[in-house]
Amino acid sequence: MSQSNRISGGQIDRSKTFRFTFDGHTYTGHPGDTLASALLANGVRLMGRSFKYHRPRGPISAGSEEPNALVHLRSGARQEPNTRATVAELFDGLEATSQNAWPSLKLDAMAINDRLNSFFTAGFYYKTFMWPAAFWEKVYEPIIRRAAGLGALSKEEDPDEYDKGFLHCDLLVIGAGPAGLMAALTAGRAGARVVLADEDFRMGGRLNAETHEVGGQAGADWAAGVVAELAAMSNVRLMTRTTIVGAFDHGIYSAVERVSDHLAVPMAGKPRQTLWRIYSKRAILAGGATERPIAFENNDRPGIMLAGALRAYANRWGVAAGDRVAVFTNNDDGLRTAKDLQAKGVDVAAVIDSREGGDLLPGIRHLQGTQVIDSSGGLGLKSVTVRLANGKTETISCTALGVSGGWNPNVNITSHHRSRPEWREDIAAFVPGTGGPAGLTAAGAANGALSTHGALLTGQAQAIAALTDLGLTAKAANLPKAEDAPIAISPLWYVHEGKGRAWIDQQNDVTVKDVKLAHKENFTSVEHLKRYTTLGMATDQGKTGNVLGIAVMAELTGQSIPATGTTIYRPPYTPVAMGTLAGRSRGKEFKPFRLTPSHKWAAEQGAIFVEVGNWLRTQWVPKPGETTWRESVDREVLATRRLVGICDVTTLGKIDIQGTDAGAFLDKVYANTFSTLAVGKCRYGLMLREDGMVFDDGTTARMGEHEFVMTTTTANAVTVFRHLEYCRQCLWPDMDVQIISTTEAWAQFSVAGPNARKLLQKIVDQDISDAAFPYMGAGNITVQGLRGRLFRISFSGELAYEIAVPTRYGDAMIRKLMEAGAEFDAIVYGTEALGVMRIEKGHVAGGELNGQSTALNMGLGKMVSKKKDSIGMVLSQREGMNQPDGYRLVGVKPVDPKATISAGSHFMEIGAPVELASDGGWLTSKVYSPHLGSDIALGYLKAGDQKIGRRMRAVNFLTKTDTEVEIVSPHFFDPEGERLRG
Amino acid sequence: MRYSGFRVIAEALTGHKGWKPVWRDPAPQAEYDYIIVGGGGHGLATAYYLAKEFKQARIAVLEKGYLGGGNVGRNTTIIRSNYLLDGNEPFYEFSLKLWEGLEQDFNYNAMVSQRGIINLIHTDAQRDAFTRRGNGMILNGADAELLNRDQVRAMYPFLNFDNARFPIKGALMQRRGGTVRHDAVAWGYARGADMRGVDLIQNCEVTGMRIENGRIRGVETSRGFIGAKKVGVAVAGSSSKVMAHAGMRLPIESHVLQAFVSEGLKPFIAGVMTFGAGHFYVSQSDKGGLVFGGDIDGYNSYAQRGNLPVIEDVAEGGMALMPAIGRARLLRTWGGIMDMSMDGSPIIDKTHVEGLYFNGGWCYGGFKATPASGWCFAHLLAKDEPHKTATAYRFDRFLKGLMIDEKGQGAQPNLH
Amino acid sequence: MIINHPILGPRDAQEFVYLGDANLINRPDGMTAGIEVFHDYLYNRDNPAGEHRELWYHEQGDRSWLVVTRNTVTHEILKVEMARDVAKAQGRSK
Amino acid sequence: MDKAWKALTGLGHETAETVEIGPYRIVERFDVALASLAVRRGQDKGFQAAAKKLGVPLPGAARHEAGKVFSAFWTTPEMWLVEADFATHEDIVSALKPGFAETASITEQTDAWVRFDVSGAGLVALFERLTNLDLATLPDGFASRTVIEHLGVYLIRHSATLVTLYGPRSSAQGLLHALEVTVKSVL
Repeated sequence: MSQSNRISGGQIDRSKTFRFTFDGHTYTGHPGDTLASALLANGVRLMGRSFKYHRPRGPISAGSEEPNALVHLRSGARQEPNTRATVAELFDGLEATSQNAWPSLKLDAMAINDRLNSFFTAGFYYKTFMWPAAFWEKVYEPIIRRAAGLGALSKEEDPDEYDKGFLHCDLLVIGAGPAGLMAALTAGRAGARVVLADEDFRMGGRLNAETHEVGGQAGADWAAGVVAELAAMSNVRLMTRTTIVGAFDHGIYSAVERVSDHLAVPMAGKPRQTLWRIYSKRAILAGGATERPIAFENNDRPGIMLAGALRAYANRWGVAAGDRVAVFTNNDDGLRTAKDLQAKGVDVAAVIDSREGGDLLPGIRHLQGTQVIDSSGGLGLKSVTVRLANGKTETISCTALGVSGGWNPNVNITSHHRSRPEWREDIAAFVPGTGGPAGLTAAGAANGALSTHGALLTGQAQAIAALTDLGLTAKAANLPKAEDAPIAISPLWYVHEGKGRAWIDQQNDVTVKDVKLAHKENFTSVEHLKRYTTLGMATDQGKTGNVLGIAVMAELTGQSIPATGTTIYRPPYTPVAMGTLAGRSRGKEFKPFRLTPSHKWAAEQGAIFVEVGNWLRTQWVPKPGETTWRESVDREVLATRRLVGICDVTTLGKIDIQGTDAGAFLDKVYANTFSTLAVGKCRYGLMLREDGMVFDDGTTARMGEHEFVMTTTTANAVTVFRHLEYCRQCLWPDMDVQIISTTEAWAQFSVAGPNARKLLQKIVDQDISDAAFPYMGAGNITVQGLRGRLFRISFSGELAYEIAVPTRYGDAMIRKLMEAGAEFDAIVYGTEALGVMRIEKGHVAGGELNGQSTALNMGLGKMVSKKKDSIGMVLSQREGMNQPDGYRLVGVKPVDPKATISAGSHFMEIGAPVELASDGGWLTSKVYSPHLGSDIALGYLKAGDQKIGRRMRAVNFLTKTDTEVEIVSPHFFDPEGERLRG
Repeated sequence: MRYSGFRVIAEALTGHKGWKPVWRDPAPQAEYDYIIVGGGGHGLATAYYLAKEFKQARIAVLEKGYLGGGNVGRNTTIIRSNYLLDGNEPFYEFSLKLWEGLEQDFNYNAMVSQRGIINLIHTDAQRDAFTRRGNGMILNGADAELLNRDQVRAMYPFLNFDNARFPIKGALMQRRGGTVRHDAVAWGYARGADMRGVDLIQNCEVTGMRIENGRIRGVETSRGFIGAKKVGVAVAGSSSKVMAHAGMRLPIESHVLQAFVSEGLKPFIAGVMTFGAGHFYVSQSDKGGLVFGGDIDGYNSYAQRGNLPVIEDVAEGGMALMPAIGRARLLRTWGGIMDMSMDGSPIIDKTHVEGLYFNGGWCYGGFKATPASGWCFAHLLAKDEPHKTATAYRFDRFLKGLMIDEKGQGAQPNLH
Repeated sequence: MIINHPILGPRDAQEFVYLGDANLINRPDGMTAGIEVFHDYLYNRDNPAGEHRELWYHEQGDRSWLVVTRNTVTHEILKVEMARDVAKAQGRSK
Repeated sequence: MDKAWKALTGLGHETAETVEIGPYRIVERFDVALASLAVRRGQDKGFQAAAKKLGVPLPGAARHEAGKVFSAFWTTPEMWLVEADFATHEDIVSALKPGFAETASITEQTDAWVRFDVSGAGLVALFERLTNLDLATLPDGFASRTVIEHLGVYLIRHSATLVTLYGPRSSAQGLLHALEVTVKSVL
């Protein structure tokens, strides 16, 4: 069949024909169609299955509130689950399949749930599946999980790209219906910076779906004219296919622009969607209203839809949802559907109007004081049964029924800051309440002005008000003439007749019966109702069902609707793809890389790199013939200790600290004293947090009377700098101290080993003999004429220096060092060898600097000077941090040198039972020491300082190892430090 | 009324006429032996265990809103006992053991589902830290395993193994970890407490405390004065507000934590997973929604909503870890107010006011603690001494320097 | 959120790092104050539901520490000052 | 200085790179020397005088000011980054120190940063995808640090068609990549 339900008119381009498939069948449609309008045009009403009962379903709406017509759009890695057919823009070659049905949409085996519906009432699962206890995970839950869920992910990487951006404006207008267009026009003409966003691909809102005139022309044409005028203004930005999804603090809104979703695949380099953060001074919500159904028995059959949607399909898309239609309404707006469809030559069987009296529609069978009490039709509506005013019932055959229970203003975004909507009796609906996002007002139907004139009027008024706030003047132009009919609603929420189920939340299968059960069980608070029945928890956040559910509960409790309460909508307004929220930050671009000055050289050497924060550092540099990482690391360690090794240490934080109070400042931020440090010398510094725990450590050099260079650990470079600024600005604001980070300005290399001096002397222009440049010396030097810095410090325990040159020369420097070092067989060592050597020397690092340890724990207690005030000094003296049997840093080695131990193992006394009481502490870091020929480790051991020489066990339950170890001094290697002074 | 499969079937066949209210709506009495302030998970569990395990009577729970409307109704439903420090692990393991028998105990299916939790490892240092943690867990009678990269890959092949910024090197796994249907926990405890005579009083906000000669006499409420011999406060994010009525300043800040759920999806993730290189953790609910979260927003807040940067940050972590969720849609975001303590660990202790007891500082770890928190608080209220697994949760640990700082971040709540 | 920087004007809060209660400026003197005083200073908070003076650091901006007066219920920002000025006004010096 | 000292640009090459895509031109600048210049407490008078003498502009908050030899932009209260021609002022600190003596703290910053000059029509469309700064309304000569793709970057608007970025040198490649990808999504 080919578009058998396509009728005349509409805003589709009939000159072009698109071919598309749904569940493998090929259909045709036109540009301007949605998937839903095209399927309806082809006579397809069945588009999905409900969540719990797997009831056959068709679209009930023509917009983003759709709860039923959810499909898999596209296929393979681009498969999009739960996509609303009612907003999916048709393109040539579109591919869609049904979801949540097996083996097919027509014959869904899970529809058995519908037969068993009397067991599957609200919350039934809380009352059963409890015995036997073990059965939940093993039996019940797997079945439930398989049955639950709607669409499926492909489990393949999303091939599309996503973008993000920032927009700024005086006025953000949300929605481009009559109110939004009028607001944007008013503000645009006044010269304000305006962003007008609409989720639809065509601006105009309801005007595109109605036949009313505006200013003497068709509403849609008037809208097009306004859009054209706005498009010509440089101060107005028009954004179609853009949904404002969230309202955040201080006028920031998030918006999703569907850049490429109307194409088969995005154009090269273009994102699929863009997340915009819109910074607005003022905003107007003109998001219109959403029609709500009336609940009656079997009100969920394909073909039964909202009256406004039935009308929209006819007017905007030239589609008659059925060959014979009827309308069920409790207000005048519903009557429009009958009029419009009849005018388009569609057979209108009857208008079932629950209200008494009033004018009868001419030329249409207008039944007043009547209600629909049931419907028939397995996979699609065949007829409705009506209770007539005279008490008789009548069955009216029809394939489409338009239902109108009134209109709910789209207050969603006004409640994103948890402001509660307020009830308005005259339109029987909630309107935006007070306390919404600052700077946001609502206009048009979103604010309860349901007529076109009301929309134009309030749109203009709100724009003028917003601009006045901003000190801009906007003129009130003459409004175009438009209908101003009241909705004349007399509320009917659900039809009381009938024993069957009457749906409120169609996707989650919440029926009037469920609300009654919730009431019976005292889940009467609206929040309890929602959580117990899952009302409003579906992908539409209850846009069509919530108010209905509240109204039913109100009837049951005898309270008014406002007294019963409201649930507030939460961001996002419509669901947002995770990819869009992540933007470009995925894969390797999740976080930026930081490369060291010697990276290029190291890569040439085939170095293995390791992530250290955002840095990539050389982990080790394999030599030909080396088959395991251990071989390489052992060689690097031994070569460094025997000859000389070079390591890029640029990643360590470097902070220049200058000013006449620099020394006094360092005395405040370091636990030990620096004001006494001589110019040209450096000193190891220990930095505490105010709570007395060790924060960071490093060597700091005095380059001049008022000039220091501080080194931090790689990990804390940023936080230490932040802390110094805090101390400088907040705690001691009058100190003459200026600080700036120089971490990246200098390429710094450690040159360590017996030949370190010989090597460096070849390229350093000054005399660096032990006499001229003693241990812990520091100074500005030149390297073959290039300005540099030299520090005689050692992390490895060898005679060692750190030499720095401007970063751009770092690559040249590493090549020079290797060249100059050739005669000493100099090698480059990476972070692994660095780790081995620092543990051999018992220097604390990551595993020990864990933010939970005191100076005392690390054996550095004496460094905390009590003679001066410094951060952390006072609280480091608390009793709990000074217990004699507290943790102390110790060295550990296996009694059997061939045995392996692992970091994270816990200490236990030999023979002690394996239980918490025996827990003596843990191994913090472990390496293999080629020098000692065995594993060695550092650890925190209770009263460790009193247990040196003791034998214990290192137990690791995770690897099932239990190794006898000896507790030794953490200084495994050259404890007297002769080598580094050599 | 006892719930069972047979009851459900019987009611189904008779039109569900027999169901009774899950709890009463009693008017407050003039005086109680125990008033629990806060009808969230911890308050309801406290009342339940006070009545059931400690055989106490004349108990009321005062809730300013509706039962279970606090963080127990707005969290990511994870249960686990994979803590590092001795002050915490015994308590959380006690809690996990209570979870394991909870449904039979209170005759309500809270869907306790032990599908396993893994903490991904991305660096050798992380593996060392998790090894220390895993061993500590086992010493405390919990379960822990170290998984290698291949084991993780076998479990979740769609994680980013081939193009990751921070490679997945393994994981610490606790198989007994999992999720629970959060609302059902509140309702199960409420129903169980109500059945045992506890008065659950909703829409009753505490506006003051009557303290005479250093002793609590009762509380002023929006529904009038209610006398009490003992008052236990368990109000999470509102801790500072309520305890201010007793003139107390707490080592607690209130912060907003956002949580997220996607549209319903067919089974994708079996268990719970945390991403060690980004701010992201995720599980999938029985209904099919991916439930996930990340960091707190980071500023003091009493607004149950957050801002966009954290939402983006969490999504970035999610996409970096699972590039296959790009086309899954975020359905809802919401915020809860966390009682962030100064060391990231809770307080269950007496106060300087005789008869006034405090339970708070749960940060964003309160849900998993619900059963043990209720049990231990009931123990303290009934016996005036701390339960053996909660002895470290004292106010004075900060004065004595005995902090329980799992993250090693010091006295900065927004970093815990 | 948007913080109206006294020098730079409105800036996105994403550029800032949050520390906490601005009372942290009033650090006791370690040579005279003891553990109890420091304990109260570092650990106890008013944590008000309402106006809160708090420290923000413009890390991705001009590195200024700011004292922001913000309502913790509505998130409305009522006042923004340079922390250094506040500290000096409160008598802090060297 | 020894000729053997071969310098590498932030992008890791011996010569600076230029990327041209559509109307946009991204030029890596390798010829600018940078130093931070901070006034010492209570030295404002002498500091101002020295700056005047040396011809170092001291623009106000969030401003960049070009001078004959030295240009400068404000970074934080009482501190500026001073720019000069690298060829003639490689050792920019030595060039400034004598003049300022003890009135200022001066630190070499040349290689802490990678500089990209981004030019072309339609910079607003490009930068609205990169930074929350409202480039369209920023005045010429605006200079401020902000965040671009997780990186702290100084952005200087010289004109509607020329913007300078100073980003962390170690992430030079990442910053350029972000610029290129964004340009493509704008085109």
